[in-house]
Amino acid sequence: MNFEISKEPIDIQSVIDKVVQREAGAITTFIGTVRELTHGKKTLYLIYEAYEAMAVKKLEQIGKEIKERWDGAEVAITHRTGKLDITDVAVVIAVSTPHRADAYEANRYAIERIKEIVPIWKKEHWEDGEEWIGNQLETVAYPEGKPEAKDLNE
Amino acid sequence: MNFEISKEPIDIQSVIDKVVQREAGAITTFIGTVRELTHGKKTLYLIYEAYEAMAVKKLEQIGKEIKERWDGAEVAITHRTGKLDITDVAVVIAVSTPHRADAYEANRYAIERIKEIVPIWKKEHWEDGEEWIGNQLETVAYPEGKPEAKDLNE
Amino acid sequence: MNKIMFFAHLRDHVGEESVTKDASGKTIAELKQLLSEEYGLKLDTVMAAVNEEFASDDEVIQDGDTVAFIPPVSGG
Amino acid sequence: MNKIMFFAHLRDHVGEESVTKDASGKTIAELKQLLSEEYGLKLDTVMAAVNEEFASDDEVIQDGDTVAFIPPVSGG
Repeated sequence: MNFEISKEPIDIQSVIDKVVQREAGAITTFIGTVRELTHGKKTLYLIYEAYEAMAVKKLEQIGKEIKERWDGAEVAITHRTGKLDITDVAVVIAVSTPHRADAYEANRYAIERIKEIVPIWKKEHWEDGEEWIGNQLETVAYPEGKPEAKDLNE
Repeated sequence: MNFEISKEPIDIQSVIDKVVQREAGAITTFIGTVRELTHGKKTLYLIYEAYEAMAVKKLEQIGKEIKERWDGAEVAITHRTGKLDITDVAVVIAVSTPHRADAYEANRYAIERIKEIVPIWKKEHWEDGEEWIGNQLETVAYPEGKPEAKDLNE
Repeated sequence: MNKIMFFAHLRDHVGEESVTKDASGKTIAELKQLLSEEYGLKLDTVMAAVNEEFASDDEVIQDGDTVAFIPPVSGG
Repeated sequence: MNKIMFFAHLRDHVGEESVTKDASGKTIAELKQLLSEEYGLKLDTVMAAVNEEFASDDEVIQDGDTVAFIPPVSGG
């Protein structure tokens, strides 16, 4: 169970433990936390909602893509759902590889792919309202809000 | 005490806890572990030795460099010394930043700088011998075994 | 019959997590058109999934398929 | 007097973590030369630190300074 959606707080160490291997010299983790300010606006809390069965499948797909691209990589990802307060952990990605450059690159790939293809949504709650947030890709133009053709049916 | 040399096993979560901040949306960690095979040769265990007082100062310097280069970054680094077995954790680097790209880049910077300027050495023990290892930079030619002039007296 | 699932703002709008409809033989595009009219939903920038895999607008829905509408995701 | 510290293979070679010597007024280069002769050490690719900061070969050692020889590092 390296790929999970969890209603409970994520134990970071237990995600890391899943990728420990004798062949690995490097483990990277990405921990997504709830930030108080976005574009100067103060977030009170977030709600994450997932299409759980499909989200797990898509996380597994990302793991498979990484193992194909980075030799000897192991991957584990847990994403939280429900109500999260500021500084709470929304997602933990752990990647181990024999050499460190790969561990950084493969981990970065995982978070970008999560933001493209994994059916999870967040609703931001501010003092003056609330809103479901569209895609959060910071680097990729994604105006149609849909994955690239290559992502379909993979 | 965000920068430490430790004779005891490193508690990863406690290093992460040092960089949690309300302004951060991303925390990256790098966990250096003892790999069994290097260039096909089987390592039994490692001994890490540090010039502890200077190593802490140099880790602090790396933290300072990161905070100057990446806005809003918080950094914590713990490096282990003594005898380490395969899969044991040698170093944990945690970096938090408001945005994720910075968290990856700043973390990568930290490990590369550790391998340049922090006075810590490892001795590899194999079945047929042992040896103190020189620099481990995988990407930078470093034939003189000394830091660049810019690193001096910083 | 088909289970049609909604998420995020679509779920808020429809007021249901899912509805049951006979959509077999229809394409995703046709089902989107039908739901747009029935619920006043704007589905043109929304992806669809059939049985937990992304599906294109011209995919034909079979009896028993689960169809989900996937607004732009915002996990991570 | 000055504390002179050795690490890694230098420590193994010298057989001491540190020695005490009067090196005041000498440059790092001169001290390296002296130690090379005394212990048969090869110090030309080894960095030095004075009071826990990297020091260049032409730095002059003051009385009371702690000098350390820093072979190529391999932490991380």
